Amino acid sequence: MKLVTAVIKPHKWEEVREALASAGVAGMTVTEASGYGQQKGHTEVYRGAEYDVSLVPKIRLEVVVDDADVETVVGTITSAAQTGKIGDGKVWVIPVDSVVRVRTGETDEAAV
Amino acid sequence: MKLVTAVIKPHKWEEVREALASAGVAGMTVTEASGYGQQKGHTEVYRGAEYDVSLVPKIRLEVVVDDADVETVVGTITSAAQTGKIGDGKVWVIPVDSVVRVRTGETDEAAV
Amino acid sequence: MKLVTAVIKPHKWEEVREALASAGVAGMTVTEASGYGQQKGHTEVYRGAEYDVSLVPKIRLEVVVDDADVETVVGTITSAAQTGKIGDGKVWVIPVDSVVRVRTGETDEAAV
Amino acid sequence: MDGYYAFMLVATALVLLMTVPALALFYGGMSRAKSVLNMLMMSYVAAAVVGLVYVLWGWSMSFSEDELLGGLFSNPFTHFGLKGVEAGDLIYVCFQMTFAIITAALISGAIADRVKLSAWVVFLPIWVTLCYFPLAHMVFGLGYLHSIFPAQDYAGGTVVHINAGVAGGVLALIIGKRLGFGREPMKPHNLPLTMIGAGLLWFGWYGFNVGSIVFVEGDGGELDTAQFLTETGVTFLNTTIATMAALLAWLAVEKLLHGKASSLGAASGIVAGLVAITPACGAVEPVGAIAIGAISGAVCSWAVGLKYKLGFDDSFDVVGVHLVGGIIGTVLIGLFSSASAPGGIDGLLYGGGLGSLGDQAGAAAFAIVWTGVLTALIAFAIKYTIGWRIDEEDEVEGIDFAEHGESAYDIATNTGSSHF
Amino acid sequence: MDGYYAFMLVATALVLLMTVPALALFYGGMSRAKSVLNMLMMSYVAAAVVGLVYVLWGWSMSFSEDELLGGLFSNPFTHFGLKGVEAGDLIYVCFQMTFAIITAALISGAIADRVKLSAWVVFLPIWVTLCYFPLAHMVFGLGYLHSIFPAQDYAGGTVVHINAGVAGGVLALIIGKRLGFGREPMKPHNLPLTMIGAGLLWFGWYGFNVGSIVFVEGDGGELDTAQFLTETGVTFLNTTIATMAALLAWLAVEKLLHGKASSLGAASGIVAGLVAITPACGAVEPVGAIAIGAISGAVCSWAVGLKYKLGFDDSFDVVGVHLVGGIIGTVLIGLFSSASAPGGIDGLLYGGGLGSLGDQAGAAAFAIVWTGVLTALIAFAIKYTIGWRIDEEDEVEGIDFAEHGESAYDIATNTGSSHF
Amino acid sequence: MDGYYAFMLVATALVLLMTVPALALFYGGMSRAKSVLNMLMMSYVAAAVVGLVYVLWGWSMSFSEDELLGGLFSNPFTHFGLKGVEAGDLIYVCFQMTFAIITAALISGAIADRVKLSAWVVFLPIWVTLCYFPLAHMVFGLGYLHSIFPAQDYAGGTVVHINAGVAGGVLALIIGKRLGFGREPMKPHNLPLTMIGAGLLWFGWYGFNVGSIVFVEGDGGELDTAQFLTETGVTFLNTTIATMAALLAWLAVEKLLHGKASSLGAASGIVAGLVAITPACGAVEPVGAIAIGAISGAVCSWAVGLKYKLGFDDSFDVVGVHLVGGIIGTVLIGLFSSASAPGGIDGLLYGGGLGSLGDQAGAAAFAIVWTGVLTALIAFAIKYTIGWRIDEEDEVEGIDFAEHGESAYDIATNTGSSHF
Ligand SMILES: Nc1ncnc2c1ncn2[C@@H]1O[C@H](COP(=O)(O)OP(=O)(O)O)[C@@H](O)[C@H]1O
Ligand SMILES: Nc1ncnc2c1ncn2[C@@H]1O[C@H](COP(=O)(O)OP(=O)(O)O)[C@@H](O)[C@H]1O
Ligand SMILES: Nc1ncnc2c1ncn2[C@@H]1O[C@H](COP(=O)(O)OP(=O)(O)O)[C@@H](O)[C@H]1O
Repeated sequence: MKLVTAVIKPHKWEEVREALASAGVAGMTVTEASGYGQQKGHTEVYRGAEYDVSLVPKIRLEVVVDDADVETVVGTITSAAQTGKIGDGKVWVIPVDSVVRVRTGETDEAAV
Repeated sequence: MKLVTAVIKPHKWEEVREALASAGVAGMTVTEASGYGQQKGHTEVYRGAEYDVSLVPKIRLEVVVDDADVETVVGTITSAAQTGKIGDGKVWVIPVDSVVRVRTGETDEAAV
Repeated sequence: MKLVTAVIKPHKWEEVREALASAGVAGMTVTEASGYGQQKGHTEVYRGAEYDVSLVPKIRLEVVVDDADVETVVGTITSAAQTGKIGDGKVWVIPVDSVVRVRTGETDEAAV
Repeated sequence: MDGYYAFMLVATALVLLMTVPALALFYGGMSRAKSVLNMLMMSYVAAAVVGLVYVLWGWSMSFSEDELLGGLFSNPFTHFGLKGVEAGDLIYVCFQMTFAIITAALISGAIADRVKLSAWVVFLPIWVTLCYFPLAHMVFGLGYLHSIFPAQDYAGGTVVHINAGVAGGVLALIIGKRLGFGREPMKPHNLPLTMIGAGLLWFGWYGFNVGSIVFVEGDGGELDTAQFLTETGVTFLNTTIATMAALLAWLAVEKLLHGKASSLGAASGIVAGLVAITPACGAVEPVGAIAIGAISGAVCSWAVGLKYKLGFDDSFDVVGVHLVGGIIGTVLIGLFSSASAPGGIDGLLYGGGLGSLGDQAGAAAFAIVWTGVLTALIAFAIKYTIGWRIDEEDEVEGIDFAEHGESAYDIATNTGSSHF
Repeated sequence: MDGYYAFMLVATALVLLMTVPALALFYGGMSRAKSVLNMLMMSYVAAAVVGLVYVLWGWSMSFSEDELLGGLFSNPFTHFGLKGVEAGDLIYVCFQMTFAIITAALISGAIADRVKLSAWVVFLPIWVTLCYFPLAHMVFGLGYLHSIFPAQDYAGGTVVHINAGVAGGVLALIIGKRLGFGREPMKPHNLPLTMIGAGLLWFGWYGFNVGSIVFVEGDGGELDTAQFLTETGVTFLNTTIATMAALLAWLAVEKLLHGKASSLGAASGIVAGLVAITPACGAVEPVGAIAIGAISGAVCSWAVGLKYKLGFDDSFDVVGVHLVGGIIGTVLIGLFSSASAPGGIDGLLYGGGLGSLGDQAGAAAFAIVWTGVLTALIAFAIKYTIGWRIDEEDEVEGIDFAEHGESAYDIATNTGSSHF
Repeated sequence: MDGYYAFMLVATALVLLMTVPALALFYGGMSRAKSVLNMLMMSYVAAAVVGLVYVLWGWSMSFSEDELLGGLFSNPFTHFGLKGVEAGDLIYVCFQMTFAIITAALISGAIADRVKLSAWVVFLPIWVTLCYFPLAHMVFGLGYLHSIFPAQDYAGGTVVHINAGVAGGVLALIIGKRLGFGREPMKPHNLPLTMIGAGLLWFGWYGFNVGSIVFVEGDGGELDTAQFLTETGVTFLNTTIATMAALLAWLAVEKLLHGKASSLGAASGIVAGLVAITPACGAVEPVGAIAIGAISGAVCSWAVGLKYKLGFDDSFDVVGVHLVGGIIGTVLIGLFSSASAPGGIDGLLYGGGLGSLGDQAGAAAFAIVWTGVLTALIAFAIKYTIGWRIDEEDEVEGIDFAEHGESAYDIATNTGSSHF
């Protein structure tokens, strides 16, 4: 089992979700995140004080997948999230020892 | 060391926290997350426009544990978070190379 | 490749960001999190009802780095985030199989 | 006297503002994020339903000249739909309407997060018909209750606050607790909203209390003008300083009992003070106003903790604030009332003996029993027919989705999908 | 009559409150979190720009005695900068100014999230000059339109609501949709804000409608006092009950069509009712007010869904609520108007024949055409010169950063960096 | 004149609304999420403490007929607890009370996020006694200051704004900066809250300015009525257009200096305009009102940046807005005052010479020195006894927990645990 984590632009979330669903991914966990990187933030001004906001909003997805599906999933996310502009995000893959479905106690392949 | 990540229903958080405490887990990190899976979301209607909200609120826990404790911790979370209904969540385990306690610089077993 | 995850005190974020930038880390992903541990929370009182809030606000960073940089990065974070008081947080390192930069499709070292 | 009339136009709008949006916000901020919209809706819908009922038969039942059953209420059909009411009197109809509205809306705070909108819509017209209009007639319309206990109630201690407080308590008991009550945290989700609500309630309350002037001479001339100036000055001042004293007293008790003075305490103190001074604002001197405010703030601050001990879920303390504060204000008139105040007679502390105290207590007791019994009947009737509560799962997920198909906030990144 | 005058001071402040902050909040809550500040700013800036223009030439163009072009408008220079206006009349200037302000501000709801502040600032003075001041003259100032269609418009069904509704629709068409409209979710980000806005709009509307009294005798004495009492009583009551009926009707239709009654529906119903009763509040009996409110609530509830079918992005339904509601109120006067109401003549249902209906429909049609054509001209002129829209990327990132350099909320932990 | 009296009832409630909740919200939105409740509390508690003190000795010290020390103030015991005040005058007591309240509450904006509630509660009665009541007596009560510099101050440029501005600045200096000031980001956490506050402040300010009418004849008859109509018309209009001009001027300067016109700028501009026109609203013609508003908006927009250069932490710019705006308004009267305005004499630009300018500047300087010195004494006394500041760690964690045991928002999923 692998854990695919992807950080993408928020307005791409819907497309990624649909692409993953088409690719047969039935579940994932999503968190709101902020990204720091080459993509510039912006400047806010409040009564003469300028603030550089270096963080930009991102969506962070986690999908636990069978080893066999890793490439499809990474590929699907990458192409659905791509705009070609700086800040499109990253996808990384981590080995997973085991997975449990809380409801049933099923493990590993049966759990995702 | 292992990292146990659990995605659970929000109203089960308190029970899981207590169960983990009883099991001797002294620390964890919690984030608010949204889950996508078999559990249906709901439909919102605003002035004639219907929105399918496919994401449901979840609590995401991370606990770094000694290898020896993995099973207890996973088991404790699983049984405390279980309602038997769809959407109870997932628990997955990831290998950890090293851990540091920021305050003291202690590492690994001493750090959690 | 490794994934360094750090949980730190919110008001240390700015210092950690600067220290990492000086150490050559160009990107990271940040989420707001709540920590549970030795650091005591506080008690809130609403019309006679007392609530123990056991969670304290934390910032959670994820940085994907080359194997070679792991020690520097962990060290940089640890020293920048340290106040010496309980609750300074944890840093853990996880092995990463692969990374992709969504914009270009570049992988691994080239992607971070 | 067109100045008085101009003031009544504003006062009426102010009392409506107390419900929409002030009370709604006060309660809404105390609810959880997943049920704030339902809480707001209970006030907004109460305004609409009770308002229309008032025009149909509420005014007639409260104030028509045709008394029924020895003065328990008046004939609802005499001025049905306001027929026969003169245009120049419509503002008094509207003013009284807003009192009925806020009384009904106040009840909703006791049964937050768990009640079907349909049950609330059914409850409202029945409750105002059986509990509000009769009490309004008996107290403001000088009906039966006034004839047995000629108590003083300037702006509605019995009719509004005791009435709503009892009804809220009875409903909370019969409808039952929120799931997880006493176990899960149910803390206010947005205290600034509650503070806005408390501020606007205070503002609107000047319409409520000061607008409740009733003229003795009614000559439309010089005497009325004199009364307008002196009486409104007193009620305005008393309303103001009682509220201030209550705010500070609530905070002081909180500090003592829990070590901290909270903003929710300040907001609650404001309301506790306003509630207690409502019946008394025309009957007491400044020192009496401060005393009544301070006592109400202190006692209510302690009383809101009781529900945990008694184990019933009066969610936002309609009993602890409106019933307790209403009784305090109503009964303390018997002590602090002074003949030197425009609407007062001498109470116990001013040498007037126990007479006034007895009348005040009697009227309060009557209101409690009347509304207690009738509200219980209505509540059971609804419980065993259409039912009060939403599904358990809906309650856990949040009543806002379940009943209204909405979520209150979408402040962080937006991740829903849409189709039209 | 200094009571009447006192009321006008309050009424004027109330109508200003309707724009700043009520309307701003009503719209702001419906916008997305990344564009709420821009939405608020459109109202606040409209208040400032239109207010100053009104003092310069707006009052003169609307109400100076020196009519031009057969009564299309008055001479803007006669009272330029209010020269020659008596101090005792300044409150009427201010009162009318607040009407111009809210009309302009209403338009902003149709073009949320996408318009440059500079374009809005250029648009405002041109639009009020070409569309608002002439219509105000022709209707309130009894100019040309009144001479061909002597319609009844108590407080601004044509001048305010139809006017703003048409302008909003035209701008939405010419400026184009928000990026992602109909595909991305664009749900309200903060419904309690919208509910506060709706509540304060209702409160302020009593200034709007009840303050619109015009005296027949104008003798400053007894007859005026009598008129003040009776007429304001009727308009106050009608405003109140029409709004209540509209709220319930909107919810009923929603429940029918979508299965749920929403809080946004309640807020919208309030506005739909207030819009429709605006022209009619002095012309109908209570039953007419309830009917007009209920019809407006029901029809607008359905009409707001049309934009998705017609494929234009009137973001917060200025057409669906203000144009539709404005037409309903204006035209139904032809049916429900009654000579027994202070400002009414008998309409169709009261045996008055089709005359009134024709006048009402004619006036509505005239206003639609007048403003439709002129707004289109202004909109195209701006489109092809300075341009209306912000950059696409700015729109995705959020107009609040792009145009104002701000973000509305920083409620969770603060992670920005700063330098001064 | 009962119309005037009716207006005063409303005006008084409006000025109270300016503090609770308007100013509280205006400041609260600018604070950080972890300290918004404390910010709100400082206003709410100020209302209660100052209000009660006012009834006890404030009114007497400001306005009793028994002057002390050559007119520095009046005897606090003459009307202690309002003894001997006629019921018909109580509304003027309440009206003046609300001025004392808002002046004290204004100060809190300079010392946000770091002050113990207990220190604030101790500071309030001492400060109003030493700084507010004497200045109110010397200016409004025509005491000593008026005898040396007979300046014009219609509604409180010196007494309210300069007074609060100086006190805020002095406290900010003596109490010291917030931890992390100038390094950590301290941006507003909820700008819509600030916008609501600004909108309600504008609304309430009509009570403040227009209610400040003082009758020359005082005959209670025709002459007074005439004055009521003309004077309130002028002050209402001037208040309105100065505010509009200030809003636009603030935005223009912002756009010039920082490239963007912000919503916080609009909110701030509103307040800057209202502050400056406060002393001048009865003394100038429309063109003067627009000029004073525009100058105040522009200068304050620039002045709020100074604190970073001067390195002191006047958190929400009580100096930059109230002191600067108050001085601008007070001194510019010397230029723009016109005998054609109801309360005006000819200023420099109207051929009145330098006399008025000198009086205005003299009065401003006197107020600055008086309050500057006395506030410093009080501040040091508190600093070296009970101390002003909360623990450093509490300040980092957030004063809301530390002082009030609360957190403002719980909008996302609720994860606290509870016991009762
Ligand atoms: N080393 C890293 N570790 C974790 N997340 C990263 C890293 N570098 C970038 N990111 C995430 O990817 C996002 C996009 O990165 P950025 O450098 O802005 O653009 P791009 O990926 O197109 O080169 C960042 O906002 C951040 O969330
Ligand atoms: N493949 C996955 N990877 C990561 N998280 C998942 C995955 N599948 C499900 N989840 C998480 O688990 C939650 C519960 O899953 P769901 O399919 O709804 O019910 P169940 O686990 O009971 O079958 C989801 O809301 C999501 O947060
Ligand atoms: N076993 C753990 N797994 C994951 N996160 C942990 C663990 N223990 C502690 N943490 C995180 O580290 C933070 C600091 O831990 P705490 O025990 O309070 O202090 P310290 O690390 O200084 O001993 C916690 O708030 C939590 O977010």
